[in-house]
Amino acid sequence: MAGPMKMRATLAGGNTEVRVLMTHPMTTAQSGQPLHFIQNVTVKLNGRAVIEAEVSQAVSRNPVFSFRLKGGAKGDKIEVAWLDNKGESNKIETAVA
Amino acid sequence: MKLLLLLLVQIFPALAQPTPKDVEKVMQRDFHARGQAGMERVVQDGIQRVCTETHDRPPAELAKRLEADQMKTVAFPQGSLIGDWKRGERIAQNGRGMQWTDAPGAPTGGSCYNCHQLSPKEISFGTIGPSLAGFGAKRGSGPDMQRYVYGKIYNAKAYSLCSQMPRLGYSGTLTEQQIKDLVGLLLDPASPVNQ
Amino acid sequence: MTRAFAAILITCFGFCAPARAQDVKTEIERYRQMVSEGSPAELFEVEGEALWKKPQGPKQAALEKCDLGLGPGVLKGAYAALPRYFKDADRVMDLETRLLHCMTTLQGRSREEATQRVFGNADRPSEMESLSAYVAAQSRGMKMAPGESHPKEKAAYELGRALYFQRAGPWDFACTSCHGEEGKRIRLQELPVLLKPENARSVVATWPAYRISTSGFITMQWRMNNCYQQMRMPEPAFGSDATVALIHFITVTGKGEVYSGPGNKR
Amino acid sequence: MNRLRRTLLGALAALLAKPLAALATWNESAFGAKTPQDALKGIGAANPTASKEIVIDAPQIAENGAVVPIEIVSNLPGTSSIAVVLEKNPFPLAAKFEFKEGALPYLKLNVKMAETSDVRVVVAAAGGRYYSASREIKVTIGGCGG
Repeated sequence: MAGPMKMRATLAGGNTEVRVLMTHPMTTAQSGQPLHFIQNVTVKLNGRAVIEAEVSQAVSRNPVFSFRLKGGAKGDKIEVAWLDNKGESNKIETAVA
Repeated sequence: MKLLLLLLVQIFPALAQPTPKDVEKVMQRDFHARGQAGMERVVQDGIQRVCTETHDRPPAELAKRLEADQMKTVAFPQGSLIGDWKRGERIAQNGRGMQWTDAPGAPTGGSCYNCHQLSPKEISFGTIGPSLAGFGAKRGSGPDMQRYVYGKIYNAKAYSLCSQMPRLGYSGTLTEQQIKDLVGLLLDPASPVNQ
Repeated sequence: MTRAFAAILITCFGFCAPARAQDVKTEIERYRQMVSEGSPAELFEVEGEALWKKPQGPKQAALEKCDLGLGPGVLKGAYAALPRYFKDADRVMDLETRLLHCMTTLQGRSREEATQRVFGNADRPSEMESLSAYVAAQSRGMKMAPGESHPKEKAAYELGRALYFQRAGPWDFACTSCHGEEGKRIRLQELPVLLKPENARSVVATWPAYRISTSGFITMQWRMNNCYQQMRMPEPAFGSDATVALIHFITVTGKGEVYSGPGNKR
Repeated sequence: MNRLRRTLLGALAALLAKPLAALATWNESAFGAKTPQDALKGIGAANPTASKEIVIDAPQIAENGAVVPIEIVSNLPGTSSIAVVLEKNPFPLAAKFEFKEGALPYLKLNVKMAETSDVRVVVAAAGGRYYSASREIKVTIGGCGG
């Protein structure tokens, strides 16, 4: 089972700042453990994809990402989802505060 | 008056400041042996006791006497004391050894960079001890200097009683050859310390 | 971090260019600042909350009724008032010691079982670590005010202070060997002098914490344990009077600071 | 429960379980590249133009290579993607972020660096042109080493 995620989305200077935390081992090929890392991250604003990312095992364990979205209003729905190389996934949704 | 004080201490032992002996007893109760770290390690020797009691500021006379005692523990090898600085650098970088997590008998390090600057190429160095960058270049590498460096690494307390530096030879942490290699690191003109 | 990766880092000495000490200090501070802006510590709080509410042990009870000093189940501000004297146990307890007490009393678990794995790792954090993250977080914004009035609280302070100066072991170390003089560091790590309120305050306000180098969560009991390991001493028992006394001494020295943790450590 | 219904429910459950998997792509050749040049080729950015409009904020020295924070802002008009290449890592390409309408070309992330190295940021801007900027980050060791 995928570990917890946490997200904060706040209005700052007319834009929306998003910070998201993910629980994931992000093991590398060099570690001697089975390769296990997040490959895709998607950010949606009110159901529409605004950021689509591909990442590698070089992203640190328990990934932390910050994004900025244009404008935004209190209550806007932000969703961040990840998918890893083993097909495991998780997502979190929050309203802009 | 003295009796009254003693009585008070008896009634309110909680308010008295524990002596090093009291603390040792607490540790004997609350600590346990693990791996190579046996319970004999919580028992203080005379120097540890004096340094604890005086918060590392022993009276000069006493310090001089005890330092002389410590000097007797240093076994200086014959001949040149300058070993291989390349091995010395690895020993200086290595911070392992003597812990309950370290396998007994595994090669131990000197933890030198934890507290000292040595090779100026290494930017991750500690400052608890003085910088030793350029040590040999400044002080030369003659027999007296070799002896001083060897002795200081073997038993730092022979030179400064309450020094924070471990007695790396006396405690069995480093071998004679390892200490020679460290002497090489500090004194060899080819060592990065002296570049 | 993996061993191979660590080995690569250790070989760095051969390649790292020299740099001025002041630049190094400034850049390391900047590094820490940037890392602390997004701390995975919060992930451990989420785990801790679930554990706090999970029925466990022979009594199949949750810890929700655990009295951390402000009454059964009161979490808000409880960490900021620890360590303190607890009448029911007739001793001073820090957070972890108290949690262990609740595991044995409320949940009916044996001390052996509950302390079998108090320090975890990144792959599997310990129950104690996640719970510490959760409970400590409920004191954010509150002033640290450990108990200081009970005679046993005073005695713990004095014992903690004495332990801080106690030199022993094959390397003759006391806490003061590393944490005794201001402005000193081990490698690049600056060492707070925990005898001084101005040094202890920020420490007390940020523990327990996420540890960057291991991606795990670390607690004050772990800090004491790991310091004694590095001091080449035998192991202090988890939740023992000696460890609680040291934690109490440090917390009292740093009292008054507003709690802002769980923080980030190297 | 009849068989048809069970099959349909099963298919639906599978669909719900992996909504991302169906859509996600991962550029295996670019991420599998072992040199920065091959990684750049893999994302179609073989010869990016140097640009001062890409701002990389990162410490010059990282206390721990396992977590190196990097903050990136692109001031290039029409920025549609930002890629991060860690030049001395065994697999240099660390991430590629695509920004669509509604997202600002800004990103902060933590990466692992095996050793002191240049960090190259490659931006796709208006007209599908690629630009880049780089910055050196030194990786050190900290603590007692024990």
